[in-house]
Amino acid sequence: MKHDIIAEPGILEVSNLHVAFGRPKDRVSVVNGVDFSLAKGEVLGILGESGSGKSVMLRSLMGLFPRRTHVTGHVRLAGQDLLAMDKKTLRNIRGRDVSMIFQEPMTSFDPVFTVGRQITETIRRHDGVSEQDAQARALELFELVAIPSAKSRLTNYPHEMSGGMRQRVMIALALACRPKVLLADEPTTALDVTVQIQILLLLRELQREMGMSVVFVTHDIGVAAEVADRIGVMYAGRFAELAPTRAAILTPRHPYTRGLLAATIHGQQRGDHIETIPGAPPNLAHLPTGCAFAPRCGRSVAACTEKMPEMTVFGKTHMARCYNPEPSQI
Amino acid sequence: MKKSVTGKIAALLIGTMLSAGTALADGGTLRIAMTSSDVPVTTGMPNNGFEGMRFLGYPVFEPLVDWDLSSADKPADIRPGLAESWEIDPEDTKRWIFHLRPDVEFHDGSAFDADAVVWNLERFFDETSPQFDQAGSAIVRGRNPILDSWEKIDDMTVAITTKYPASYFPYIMSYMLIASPAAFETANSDWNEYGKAPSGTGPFKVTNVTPRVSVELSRNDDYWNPDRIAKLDHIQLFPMPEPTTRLAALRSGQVDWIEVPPPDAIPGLEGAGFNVVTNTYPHVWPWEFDTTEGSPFADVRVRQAANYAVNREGIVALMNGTAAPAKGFFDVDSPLFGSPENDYTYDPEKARALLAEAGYGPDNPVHAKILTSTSGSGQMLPVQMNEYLQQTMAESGFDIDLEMTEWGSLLVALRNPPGTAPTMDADALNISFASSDISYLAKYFHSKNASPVSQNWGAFGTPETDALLDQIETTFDAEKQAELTAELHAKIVDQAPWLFIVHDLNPRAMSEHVKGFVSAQSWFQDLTSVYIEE
Amino acid sequence: MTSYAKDTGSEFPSVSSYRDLKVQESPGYWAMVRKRILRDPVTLISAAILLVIILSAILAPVLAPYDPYVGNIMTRMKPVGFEGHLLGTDETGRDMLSRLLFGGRLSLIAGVVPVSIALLIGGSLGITAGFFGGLVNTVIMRVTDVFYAFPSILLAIAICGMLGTGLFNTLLSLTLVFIPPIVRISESVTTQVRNLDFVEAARASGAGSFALMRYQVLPNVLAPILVYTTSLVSLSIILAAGLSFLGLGVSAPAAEWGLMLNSLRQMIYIDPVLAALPGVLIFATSMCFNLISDGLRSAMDVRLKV
Amino acid sequence: MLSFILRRLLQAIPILFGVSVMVFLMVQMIPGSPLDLLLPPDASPQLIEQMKEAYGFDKPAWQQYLLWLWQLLHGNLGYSIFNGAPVADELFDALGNTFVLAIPAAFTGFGLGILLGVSAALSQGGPLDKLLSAIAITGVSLPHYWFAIVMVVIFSVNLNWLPAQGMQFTGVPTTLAGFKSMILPVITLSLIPMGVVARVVRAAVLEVMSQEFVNTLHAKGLWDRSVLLHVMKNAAPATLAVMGLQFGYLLGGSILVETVFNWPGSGNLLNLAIFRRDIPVMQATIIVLAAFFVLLNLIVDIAQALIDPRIRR
Amino acid sequence: MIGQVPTTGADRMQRILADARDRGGPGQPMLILKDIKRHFPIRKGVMNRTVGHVQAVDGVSLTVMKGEILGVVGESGCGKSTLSRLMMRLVEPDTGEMIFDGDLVDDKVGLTTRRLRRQMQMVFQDSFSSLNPRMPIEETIAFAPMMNGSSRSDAIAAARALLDQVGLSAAMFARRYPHELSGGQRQRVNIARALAVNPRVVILDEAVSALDKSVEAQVLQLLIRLQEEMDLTYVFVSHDLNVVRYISDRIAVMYLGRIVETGSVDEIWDNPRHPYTQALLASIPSLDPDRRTMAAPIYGDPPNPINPPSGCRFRTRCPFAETCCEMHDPAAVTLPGSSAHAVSCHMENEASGHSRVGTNARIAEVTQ
Repeated sequence: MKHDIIAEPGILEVSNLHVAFGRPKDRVSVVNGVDFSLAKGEVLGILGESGSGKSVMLRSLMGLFPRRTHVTGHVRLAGQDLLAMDKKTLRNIRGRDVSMIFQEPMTSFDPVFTVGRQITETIRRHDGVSEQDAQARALELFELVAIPSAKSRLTNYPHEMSGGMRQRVMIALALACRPKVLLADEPTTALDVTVQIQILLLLRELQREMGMSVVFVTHDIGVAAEVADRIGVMYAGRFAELAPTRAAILTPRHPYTRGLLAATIHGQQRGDHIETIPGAPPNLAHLPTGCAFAPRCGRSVAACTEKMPEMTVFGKTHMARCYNPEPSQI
Repeated sequence: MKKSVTGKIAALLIGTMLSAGTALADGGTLRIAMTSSDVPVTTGMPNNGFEGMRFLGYPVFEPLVDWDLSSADKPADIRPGLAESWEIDPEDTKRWIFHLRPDVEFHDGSAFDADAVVWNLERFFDETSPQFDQAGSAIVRGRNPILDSWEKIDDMTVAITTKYPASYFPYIMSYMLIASPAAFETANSDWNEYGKAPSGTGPFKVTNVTPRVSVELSRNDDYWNPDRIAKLDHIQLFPMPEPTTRLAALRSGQVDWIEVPPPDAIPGLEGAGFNVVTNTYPHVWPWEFDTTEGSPFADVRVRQAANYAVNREGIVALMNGTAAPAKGFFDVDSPLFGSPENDYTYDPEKARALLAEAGYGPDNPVHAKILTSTSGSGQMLPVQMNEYLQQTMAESGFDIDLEMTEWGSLLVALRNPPGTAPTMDADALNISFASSDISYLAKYFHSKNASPVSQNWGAFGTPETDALLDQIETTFDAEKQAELTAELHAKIVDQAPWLFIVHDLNPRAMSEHVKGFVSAQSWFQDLTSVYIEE
Repeated sequence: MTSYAKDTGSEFPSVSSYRDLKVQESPGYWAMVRKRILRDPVTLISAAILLVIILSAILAPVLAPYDPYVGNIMTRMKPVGFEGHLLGTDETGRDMLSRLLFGGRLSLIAGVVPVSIALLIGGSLGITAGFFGGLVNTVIMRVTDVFYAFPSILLAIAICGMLGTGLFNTLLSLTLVFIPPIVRISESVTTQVRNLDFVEAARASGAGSFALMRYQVLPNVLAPILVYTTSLVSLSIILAAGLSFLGLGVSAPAAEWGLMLNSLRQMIYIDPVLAALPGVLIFATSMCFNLISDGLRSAMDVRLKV
Repeated sequence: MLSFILRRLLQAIPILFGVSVMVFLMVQMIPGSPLDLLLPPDASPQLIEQMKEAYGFDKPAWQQYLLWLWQLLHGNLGYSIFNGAPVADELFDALGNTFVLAIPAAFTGFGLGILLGVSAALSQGGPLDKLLSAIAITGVSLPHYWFAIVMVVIFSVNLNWLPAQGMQFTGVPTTLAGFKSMILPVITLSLIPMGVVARVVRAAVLEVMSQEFVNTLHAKGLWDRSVLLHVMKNAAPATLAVMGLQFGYLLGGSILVETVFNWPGSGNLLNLAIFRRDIPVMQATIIVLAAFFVLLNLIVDIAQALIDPRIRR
Repeated sequence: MIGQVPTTGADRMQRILADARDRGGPGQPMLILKDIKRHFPIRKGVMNRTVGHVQAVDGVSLTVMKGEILGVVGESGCGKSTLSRLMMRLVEPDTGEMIFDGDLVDDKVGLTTRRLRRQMQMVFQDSFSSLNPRMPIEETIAFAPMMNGSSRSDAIAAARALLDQVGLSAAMFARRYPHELSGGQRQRVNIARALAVNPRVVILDEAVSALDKSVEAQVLQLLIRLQEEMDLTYVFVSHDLNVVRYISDRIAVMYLGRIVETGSVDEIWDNPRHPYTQALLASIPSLDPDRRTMAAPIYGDPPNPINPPSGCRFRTRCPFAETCCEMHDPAAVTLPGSSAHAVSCHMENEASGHSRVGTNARIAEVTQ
């Protein structure tokens, strides 16, 4: 699908991405046609509930799939299709041009190697420098992400660090080879609120300094609002809405986005009315025909249950997949 | 140059390979696989029963009274050993005088004399002596319970006194071997040390002992009897308790000689060019009946019936001809067999008739439990043989229950009277015995030797047989003694205190390279005549 | 997913009206396990073979053409296919087929009985230790450690060698051998389960220790313990046969595969096929138990999280 | 780390104590007197009493135990009833012979097992996985003593390539004949460890590969071999644990294989001792093997802690 | 009780007091915790000696009024989960006492644990692990009543009724197993399970934290409805300030095993006095792309509870920390004018010697 919202091709172009798991007979489609383009220096926040396919989508941008995964579509990084490239080239790109931050900093590190070693091995893998140089770089990175007494921290094992520190190390690791694109998979979800804000600010700052493009997956609208330039709302493996952050939060057009915003408890007080979305997210193994949100949607029309609506463009940069969008409101 | 080195190495390797497959040809080394589970003790009083005596007793050490093993045609008898002659003190029928052989040296070069004999007697019979040997003593005393005291008469004469007169005392003395006192001192008065470099007077010397693996014997070139200087350079002895292992070792050329090949393998061995040697020897494989009250075998008719119920030919077939039917304690051809009334042929009808007389019938079979071991010295193939007996005796009205235990437990059972716990309620024990001389008759059949005193386990005894035995013990005239023995034996056959089944034919298999072996009718064998011919 | 609508309503029928409510049944865990096993050909085939072996052992008196303890010395050691003896005869002329059929009984008993008793004892001890923790745990586990300090075969041989031969002693020694590993595995899974919130929640409901163990812990630890235990059956069969092989297990003339293997060993040069038969059966049976254990393991390892 | 090692050592002491009590109790269960076999069948009661006294069997059990333990702690394993030899000499000879088999068998079994397990895990679900898993399960299901006999028939008797039995050397093999005599026993012994290790390694590698950090490793662009290194190091503690147990079984369980091959090892010695009711040898063999097993587990614990820092506590 | 229509405050109190189990009357708080402490030992070293303690809960005093919802908020590791378990007596306190509606909770002289648990129940965070995976959910719900003497048929019928009441159709769901339910549905089952013994107090330990946003709101509304209908008292433990604000009447802020500030929702929100409370509030993402957070209010992670800082535990991260904070534990000070607002900070205590006493220092001033 072509869209003319971003004129020049972005650093990362994703088109018609489908991901399904399992053997052909009991295949579960998790990502059902995702298209987007990420501009240089842009932060795209991807918002979705559990099971919306946001994490799988993010990982497929790096070609990280479990066994028996069926993938179609294109993921182009600076024009090269990651999904079509041979293993060796892909590995050269991973960790160097594209890198990733995971949700659980505890389980994302190999527990039996020191964090320093886990960073230097990446540096050496991609830059082929000596262990000594790699260590010096690791130390710089530690200082960059503001880890106190960085030098001694390099020899720590992951379990010897606090959650916030581990996530800082994770960021240092991701930035080790100055990637063009950073993929962040709920990097602050496991953190306390006082630590979360530190990490968000750190990411924001480093992103600006390094001019990186970031895809930031989260289920927390507040977090997305803090970091993203643009927000894509995913539902059942597709983008329901894709819009600049301000528009997405203030004038959502898709009923799901609006419902999500309304149901998010943020600043409401006892007695305030909260509008909730009825029901639960759909079972990916048995998706309804038509719009996957239709069964829970208060605005659904007859067409909704028949055919999946196409992305509709509202204004210049605002897109939603809906036959009966919310009225634009200020 | 380089090439020749490689060549040498290759030759060396090939040489080693060959040596693994065949014997070291020069001079001749005989490699024997024994049935024992361990290397018998090498201190001059080997354990592991008569197999130990066979290979680590007589070839290395000698008794005062030795066995003549030179003939395959007649039962082996005693001959002068380290004693040139012996006689009874005319004044005391309990006192025996031994005249020692002069000019005999131990392997260590020390001289053999009366002091050495006394020293060895003290080794076994005097707990206070420094050379007292607990383990050896148990074995010697078990075989020689009647020795009472000794005295050195002069350097070449020793007198030994028994507890009661026993005409067969010289036979008993054949089981006590003489070891070098000097070597004991060299070994720091420690029998374990002694075992590593023992010293006897025999035609072979022990040159290497690897516990549980092997013993190497080498020819004693200075042996006192030039006629019996060994032809072999070396003998290597390997313990191999598993028959299959022995068979595999022989067939794959690891050894030249195995004891007791599995009978079923004999045709195959012969087909493959191995020699299987068998000969009769004084061995009997019986059931010892419990003749006490409460046992079905208390009734002589039942005992006789059992003897008629056994298909001895069948067992011989089962053993592939490595056994001979036994109709008594001695072989039928022995002059000591006598002329009993009963000739125990396979006669189920007669057996049934006898049982009917005793009050048993087809609906009322004789229930009896037999205790035996799964293996053991001289036990032949106890499991299969007993299972076969169980099968065939059923025809005649015996309902036999087999209890299998291991060798050790069976020996324990033998030592305990019927009805006690170790005997596991058995009505008969199946355990094989030596029948090489008349000393055994008293042990097995005199009521004074009923268990737990000695090996008359079933407490058999009749006034007649007891009286005959007493008479034999005090009869020193050989002819008279033989006459009485034959009379006694006939009575014993008729009384059937045992189920006489078979005599072992002592099969041993050897490769075609083994020459010069004369299979004596004995538990023991002379290895001096043997040689290896490639 | 229509449950949401109820959230706003507040009128509910009275409790008593729920007594006869028609409720949709749901397949439980074991039903799922069954379903998964039925889709696993390897496990099904192993189970079928094992069933044949078990049935033929049970029905041995009916199936066996001859008395396994009576033979004819004239027709001894006949090869497989010998007239009248489908699988030949053994060294005293007994019918091999009959002996193998009967032999399955003792071998299966030797495989199943010690493991079952050990499961009962070891499972109870392990679950108790895991559930109560503290001193109870310390005492049970330290004693188990001592038993665990012996390699299993060594322990079995030592016990059997000391107690003497016979089926009972074999079963006893193998039982003792299998108790410690079962205690360990039970203790560890119980400790895991005990610390789960649902046990806490049930404890908070005022349930006593016994009820907690019976209703909350046991159903959740049974599957892993069972899986582990089935894998021990194979080991038990091999060990029992090994003991007989050494002459420390059941004794002749019993028809038992290990013992038959031992007594037929001498025939391996004469008729290797015949001599190999009991070994093949030991192997097949133990293989079946192992495969079934593996099948159970994967069938029971349901990642229940959605 | 040092404190960890010390603590583990201290923990081993009560276990060893328990082991000694158990061994003693087991030996006490033996029916009949241990001297029965040694004494001649017609031994007099006096002789029996005298022997009992000489061997200390006339004392109450607890005194016998304490005496034995005291001797044990002084490194005195006692003297064989059967041949009066110091048990230690014979036992350490025998252990040496067992080690000569167990160590190569461990290398073979563990090496093959790891290779099989890793290869199977890497091709999980595929035909190679099925094949390798089948080999592994065969390894654990085969009665290895039977397998040994089959091997002897083939390689010794029919082909005459390898010796059927016996240890063709003392100490360590230096000749070709020596090596050849080891081949069949080593292969037989390595069968079970191969199977068990393969299965454990496969499971452990799969478990590790399912962990999130493996994604990180891939995301870093590491080569497969580097990822495998990480996976292996993580799977190592579980593998080590089972290898420790299996090595113990190789020592203790060699009895069957040693019987088939007539190998003068510790299993053979124990079998003999049982056969002869030679209590000092039995006790010593069992307790030394058990102590070795405890030590082995200790080493495994320490090795695990060295590999995985989380265990050091 | 089932089927009653929610009513207003005064009526509610009337009904709470009408409960036959009420003993203390209107003035008696439902639950009083007095200086409760619970330390978990850490064993280490050669002799496995205790070398330290995790000071999970270190001297907490708290009052829960009848019919109110008390929110307990804090970061992970602050001891709030241990506090919940202490209240349920799933964990025994080392020291301190707990008074339930006027009765001392003590197995020997007062209210027994068993009787306490009939009046107080708990909902755990992990909806999955708090349900027995091998039991149909109706049996899980009926378990507690059955253990307390109900017949099986009564308990099952009541369980089904409860299922309907928490919004799960009994006819559809009663026989289902936990794995067949979604997270929100499971949490409803957990709530039904807690309500099955007809408790007066329910402790909700992070009860909605693991749920998706759209489901979280549903469950929160359900909780509020049930609280009103069944006249319950809640202790709502959570790390999510937004949620705590939404549901609670009063809030207690915990930091490293201690309560640092308590007060009504409005007091806490509008006038947070403890620097930690301020930091917490300032850390909430704004949800307004135009007013993004520009600086983190405090730096670093909470310290390890094994060796907490001396004196005021927050001092290591507090921009206002001075020597007195290191030397002394701050006592709880009730703010003048608002009887319910108490703060444990030296800056509120005239006698502390802190240089900023009475300045009403705001953390935002330092960080901006």
